[in-house]
Amino acid sequence: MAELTRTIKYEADRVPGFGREVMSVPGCEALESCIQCGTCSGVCPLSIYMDYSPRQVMALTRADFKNEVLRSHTIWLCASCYSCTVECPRQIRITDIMYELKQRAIKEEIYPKKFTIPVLAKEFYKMAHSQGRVTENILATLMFLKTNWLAAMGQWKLGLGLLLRGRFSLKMESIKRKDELNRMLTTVDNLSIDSLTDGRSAPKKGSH
Amino acid sequence: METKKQDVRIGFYVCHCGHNIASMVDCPAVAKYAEKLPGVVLSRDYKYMCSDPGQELIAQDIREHKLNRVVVASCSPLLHEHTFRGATEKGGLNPFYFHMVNIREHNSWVHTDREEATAKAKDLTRAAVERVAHHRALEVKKVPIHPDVLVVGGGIAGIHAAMTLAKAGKKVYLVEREPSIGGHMAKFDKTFPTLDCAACILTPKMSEVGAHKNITLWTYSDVIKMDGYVGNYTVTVKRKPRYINEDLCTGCQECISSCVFKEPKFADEFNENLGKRKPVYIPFPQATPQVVLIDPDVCLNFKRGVLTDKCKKTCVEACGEKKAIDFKQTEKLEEIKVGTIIVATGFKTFEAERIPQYGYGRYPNVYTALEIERLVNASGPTAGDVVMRNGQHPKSIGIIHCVGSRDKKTNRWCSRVCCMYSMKLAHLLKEHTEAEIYNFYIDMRTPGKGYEEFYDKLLTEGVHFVRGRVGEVTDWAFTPEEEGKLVIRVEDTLAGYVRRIPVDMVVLSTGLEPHTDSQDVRRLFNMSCGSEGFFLERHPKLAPVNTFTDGIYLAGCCQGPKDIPDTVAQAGAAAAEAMVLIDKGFVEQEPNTAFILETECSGCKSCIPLCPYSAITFVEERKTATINEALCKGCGTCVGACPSGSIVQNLFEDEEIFSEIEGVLVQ
Amino acid sequence: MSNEWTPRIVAFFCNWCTYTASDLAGVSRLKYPSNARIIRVMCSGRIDPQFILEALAKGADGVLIGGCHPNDCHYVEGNYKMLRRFRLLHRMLKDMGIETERVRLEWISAAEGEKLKTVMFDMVDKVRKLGPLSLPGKFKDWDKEMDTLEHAVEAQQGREVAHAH
Amino acid sequence: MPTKPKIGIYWCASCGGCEETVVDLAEDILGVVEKVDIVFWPVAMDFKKHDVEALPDKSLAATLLNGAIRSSEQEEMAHMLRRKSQLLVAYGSCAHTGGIPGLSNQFSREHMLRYVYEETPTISNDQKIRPQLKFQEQGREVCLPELRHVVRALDQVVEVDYYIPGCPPTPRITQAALGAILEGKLPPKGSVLAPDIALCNECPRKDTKPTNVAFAEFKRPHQKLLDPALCFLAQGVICMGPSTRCGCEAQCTKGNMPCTGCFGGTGRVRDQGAKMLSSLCSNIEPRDEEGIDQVLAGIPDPVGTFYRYGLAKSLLRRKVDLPIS
Amino acid sequence: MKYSYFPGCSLKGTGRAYEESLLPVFRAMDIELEELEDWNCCGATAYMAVDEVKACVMASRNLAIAEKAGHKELVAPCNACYLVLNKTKHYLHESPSVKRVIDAALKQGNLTYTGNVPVRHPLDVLVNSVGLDEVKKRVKQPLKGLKVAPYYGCQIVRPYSTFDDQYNPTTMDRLLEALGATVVTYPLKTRCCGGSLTGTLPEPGLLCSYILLKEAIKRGADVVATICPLCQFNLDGYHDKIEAKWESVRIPTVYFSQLMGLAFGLPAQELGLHRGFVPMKSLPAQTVAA
Repeated sequence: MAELTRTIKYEADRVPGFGREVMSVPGCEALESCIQCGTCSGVCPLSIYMDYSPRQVMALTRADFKNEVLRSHTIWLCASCYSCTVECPRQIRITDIMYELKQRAIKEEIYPKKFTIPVLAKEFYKMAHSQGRVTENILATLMFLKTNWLAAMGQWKLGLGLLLRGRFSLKMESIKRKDELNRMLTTVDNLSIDSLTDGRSAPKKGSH
Repeated sequence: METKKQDVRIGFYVCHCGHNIASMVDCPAVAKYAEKLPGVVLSRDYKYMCSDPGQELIAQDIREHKLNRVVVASCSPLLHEHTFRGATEKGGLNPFYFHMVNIREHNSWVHTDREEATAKAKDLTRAAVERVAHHRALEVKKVPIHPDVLVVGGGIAGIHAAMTLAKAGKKVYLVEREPSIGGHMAKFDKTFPTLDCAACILTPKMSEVGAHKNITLWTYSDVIKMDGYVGNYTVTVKRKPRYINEDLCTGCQECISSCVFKEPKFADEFNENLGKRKPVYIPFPQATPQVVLIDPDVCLNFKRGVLTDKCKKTCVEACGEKKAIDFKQTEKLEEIKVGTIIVATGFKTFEAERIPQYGYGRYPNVYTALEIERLVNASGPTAGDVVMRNGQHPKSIGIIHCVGSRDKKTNRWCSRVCCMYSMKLAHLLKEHTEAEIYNFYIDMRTPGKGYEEFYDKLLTEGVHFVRGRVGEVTDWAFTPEEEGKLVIRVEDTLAGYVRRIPVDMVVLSTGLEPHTDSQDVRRLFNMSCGSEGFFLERHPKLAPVNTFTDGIYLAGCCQGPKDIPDTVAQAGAAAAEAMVLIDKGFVEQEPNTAFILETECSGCKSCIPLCPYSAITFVEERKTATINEALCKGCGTCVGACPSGSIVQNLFEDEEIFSEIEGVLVQ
Repeated sequence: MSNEWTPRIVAFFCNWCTYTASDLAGVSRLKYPSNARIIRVMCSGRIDPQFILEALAKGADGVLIGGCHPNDCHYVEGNYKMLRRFRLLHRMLKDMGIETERVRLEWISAAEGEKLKTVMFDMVDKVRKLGPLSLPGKFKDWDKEMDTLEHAVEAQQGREVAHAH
Repeated sequence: MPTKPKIGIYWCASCGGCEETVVDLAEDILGVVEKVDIVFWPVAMDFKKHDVEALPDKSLAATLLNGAIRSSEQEEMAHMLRRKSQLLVAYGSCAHTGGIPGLSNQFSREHMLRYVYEETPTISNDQKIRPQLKFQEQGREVCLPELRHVVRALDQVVEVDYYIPGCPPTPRITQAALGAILEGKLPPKGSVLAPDIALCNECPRKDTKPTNVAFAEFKRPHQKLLDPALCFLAQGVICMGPSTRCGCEAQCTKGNMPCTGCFGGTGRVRDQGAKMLSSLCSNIEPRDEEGIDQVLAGIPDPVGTFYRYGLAKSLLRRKVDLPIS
Repeated sequence: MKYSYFPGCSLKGTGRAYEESLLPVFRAMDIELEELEDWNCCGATAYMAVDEVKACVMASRNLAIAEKAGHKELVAPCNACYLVLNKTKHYLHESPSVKRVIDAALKQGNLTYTGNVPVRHPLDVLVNSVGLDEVKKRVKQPLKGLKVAPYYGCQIVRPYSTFDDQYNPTTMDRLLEALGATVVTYPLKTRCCGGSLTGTLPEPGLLCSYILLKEAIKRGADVVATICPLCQFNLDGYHDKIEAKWESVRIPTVYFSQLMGLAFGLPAQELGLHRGFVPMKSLPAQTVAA
């Protein structure tokens, strides 16, 4: 039997300013006007498995419950199908907020253990960086080895199937001018986007 | 009397308006600053200038300090100019020796830096002081009010306004676009929260209107033109042909029963197309006037609206001696003169198709609320039997609130009545079907006498309430019990679970929005619209039924969504406002008209084509232009365009404006 | 209030639409810069190009004109008259070396408090970027070239006076 | 026998047309001459500057000064004549409102010097020699007056008592003015000695102007065969008459030429050009911007059209972004 | 007509069949697709989760190269690429600051992106630019009697719905009808297929695919038509796992371009049809024969 856990929240559980911070990211401002109607959860095909519904994630974010949000499965279950974003009656760009939360979770290294998505994301990121292109099955293999090789075993059948059907590339795809791409990406690290954000002409992520 | 600029004696007053102004503008500093301005002999700051003592202060100072000009810096002139002109007059001065400075709406309320706001107040004060020195004594013009009233729209708002006026002995023209008055209310079954039957309370009023000697009722008619000004409007009404002579038709409906179409087979608008009617028809049993009409689009005697005379015309036989049927009838234009106008053109309901994920139009068993009103109505297409398009009776029903309300992608406003009518329908459907009923709401809004109690009642009637905006309505089943049903996917935000709820019937509580042609109506009557497209009242609190055009008033949902009690109250208010003018008999008009300096005018005629009211004419004998003061509305366009500066607009003379410009700029 | 230069803008608003819109902005407590000084006229049709030039000549850095939207003029078509004058005036100002952004015509209805706010922000922004126009100052500078002579003349006068004695 | 009042007539930046008018008084000039004593009139008589300087201040009853002020010498003369005269009269458009020379307020001094001394097609000046303020010649130093950056009307330099408008003023208003001066029957100081009504008042075409003019296009006089009797505006040709003082006996319109506005605006307007622009534009037919602009394309040079004589005295005075050094 | 062509990583790997069918079909339509020189990963979904701005930089490199290539439009067959490229264009337009970062980055590669290379999906190009009449002209073997469930996936219409309705798109429906096929009413047209989850959190991901396939079969479809390599992979690649978890929903999932190829009479194997896990046995005889 599961041991009981405290569910009440004290002020100390909050990380004051977290909500503001997220809502100040261009494109996420609209969260301020959320009326908790639940449309996002209502249309979300993945809400089936979520610990917190998207609506709750919005509420928790606004209320500064940083740890709860960044640890939630929800942000990783988001397959970014954008249903919530287009249906939200307050035109909150929920998908973009989910991205923002994912990025923070990865930065702060606080995501649910045994969750392979962040790993995939990182591997994807690395490979795209170094090769300029992504070779899916190599990526997948890498990921499974990094997480649990058992799962990788579970995948052998699929891999084989792909191989038989010529869909399994053994050679690593890559671009010619890797250095060029690399220079480009490293410039970004040197320029902080925020330092460039200027007052009212700030980036409006998909505000349309 | 004319005062030369050197001997003007100006009294200046700056109002704190409690903290409204004082909190952002340093009023004493402004008063101190004004003291030194040319012509100012007295300068005060005061807590509430518009209060009686405030006004008295002005009057007193005029007498004691021999003031001959007054400037008040406070709120918007649109709000209190009248008040202070009164005070000026009370002090024995011509009221137009007064000028007002707007340092609240245009300053303290919109700025955040006290120093800047104060500096701005000083500039505006200086400008007003310079300007007022040029003011002249003017006479207020009195315009007589034509005692007749036009009421546009025959819904409950129009009906009530018209009746109120008629009872008070005023002559009223009531113009309705549809063949019968009654509007949306006539379609309702019961009314919340009392659940008394809409027809039972509306029908008597309708027939009263039809019968009243003071009311000229023109249904199936549109207002197409309005000219003139407050007290003297000339209105043109187009009366569409109903191919029936209204005076001869007795409403016996013999023609209908004897129509060559034995069975009704054409979509019946009144029943939201759920029922059928014949080409010759009466919209609904209690229709007022009790006069049938013929639909030329489907009547065999016409082809695509054009008379062919191909039909046996059994209706004409049936009508017999009455000879009420007139296939040659054409549209008629009526011109009427009225002094005031009440606009009560109502609303339209949101088209549910605009939210495709709710499936209206794709799934037959998805209905709009208005359709349900007809479906549960004893005199409706099914005589009150709630049977779905698939012929079955629903065992479970989902009512979705806020369809086309509180949604930035469609209409951002709350339609105010949906929560209540949804619960009303829930109650009625329960009564009629014994089905399981779910209400899906974002927030339950029941602000009104007896409304919350009604909510209580529903909760105890076993109706389910799920707090959550429905994501989608689909017809694909995932579990066995969903097979063949409509599935509502929604987060039950209170239980904290996303749910899939299978139902037989879905009801969409569509919101209220302005008529598609509201913009034309607005132009027709020279009104303004809010961003949503509802007609704009002159002041949200203090002038809720007035418009920016004098003598034109608003009643009912054309001004914004509201329930029946509020509509009726507003209609009464509009009627009262109209009567104020009628019984007073005249309006005082701002003397801001323009006049020609006839000895200076060279007769170049440039101004003549500019006047939209043809107030300017050319006097052959004198070879100069002249302005008919009665027709001039004081826009000043001719003044701005006179190439030799020979036209003057009272209250807005060139010198007055120049000195204002200089005033705001030259420190 | 900081002492650094900030634009001075004279605004001519029609009574029925734009003036009312700014009242609405007030009632709705919208916040916008305090640079504009609003002068009320009954209709944008009343706005005489002389007013605009006078405002600039007397030290305005920008002039904002507000009227009802096309088709919505309370006086049927005063706003068109203004629009027509504005089109040519704009060209003329350009020929006279005045940036056209300094004189701006906006249709703002009685309901558009929000629009008024945005326009105010934008106008102040644009004019601030352009910098001061300050014609009164320019007029003074232009006339400086006459000082030299005037001094000379005064001197001479002085001499002559001396003579007389 | 009492001495006759002394009169001076002087010209600054002008074409000489104004002197012509005085001459055009023809035999009437004798009438004038026997009433007054012209002591200074460089065009006609051999008086020198020092002759006038020698006279005590205010010893001239009146001086008619024509021409705009655009050089240091003209400034100096203006000051001097102001001192010597009881009445200083700005005579003709240039003195009154800057006149044609005022149009050069659209250009910088450098621009004009370059054009006149270097770029004019008819000039050959390879060394690009420009007039010098001082230069030596046979051991003598010769000075030239300095050209100002800004062209000014007379009253922008010295105080003026009266104005006689026109390019040039007609003999009739000149005579009337002189008469008034001699008889001391003068209106308040600062007046323009011409009727304060617009030209249409005395234009023979007045009656042919319809009351419903709506301009669909503007044509310039050379683009169109002008109807000798019909109001020019009715023909779509810009005529400044409606915004211009009368008193010229409508000589231009009688000569089948539209008024170009030399008499200046009426006493009730601050900016003749702006007023004319306002009235013309208000009466344009189209309501949409493109349509409007299309019609206005017929006025390629608004400044030159509306401020032909009045730019120096207009509200803006001069192209505002021009240098002054 | 000539378009720049951005295959995206999948079309070189698991989605090979898509490219194999798309190119001949476009050839048949007389449209030239010129593959983008040295194109790189678009920066899609998984990448975005790590660094959105960098994702935009990767996308804009492709846009810049396309602009250099000088063809007026860029065709991207993968929904994810299509979305990211458009999203980037959107940011570039909406946000000066993002633009500045991207411009700075592009400069490092001596690249510039001045403005507008429209990014379009082949489906959009074929139906809205070329037109169905042109398609009909080329149909040799109409897909008579073939019942198809049109599956669009999510990222093609959302969030920047450019060429079709966000909830109920019909472009592919009309195309399939033009090919002579019967389109079944399929309410899940734009419901998510599970995207990258299938690989990372199998159950939720697979459930998404399972629902889609189950419903397609219920609606009587012989085949599901997709327009995105990831969707195709999810719907086609996991039948064993789905069967293990729930039930067998074996129905072939093919690319719309493959169906076009068949209708145009191109040989099945040259359209990569052999690469599918579930073969199109349910196809009417004459068409496979081709």
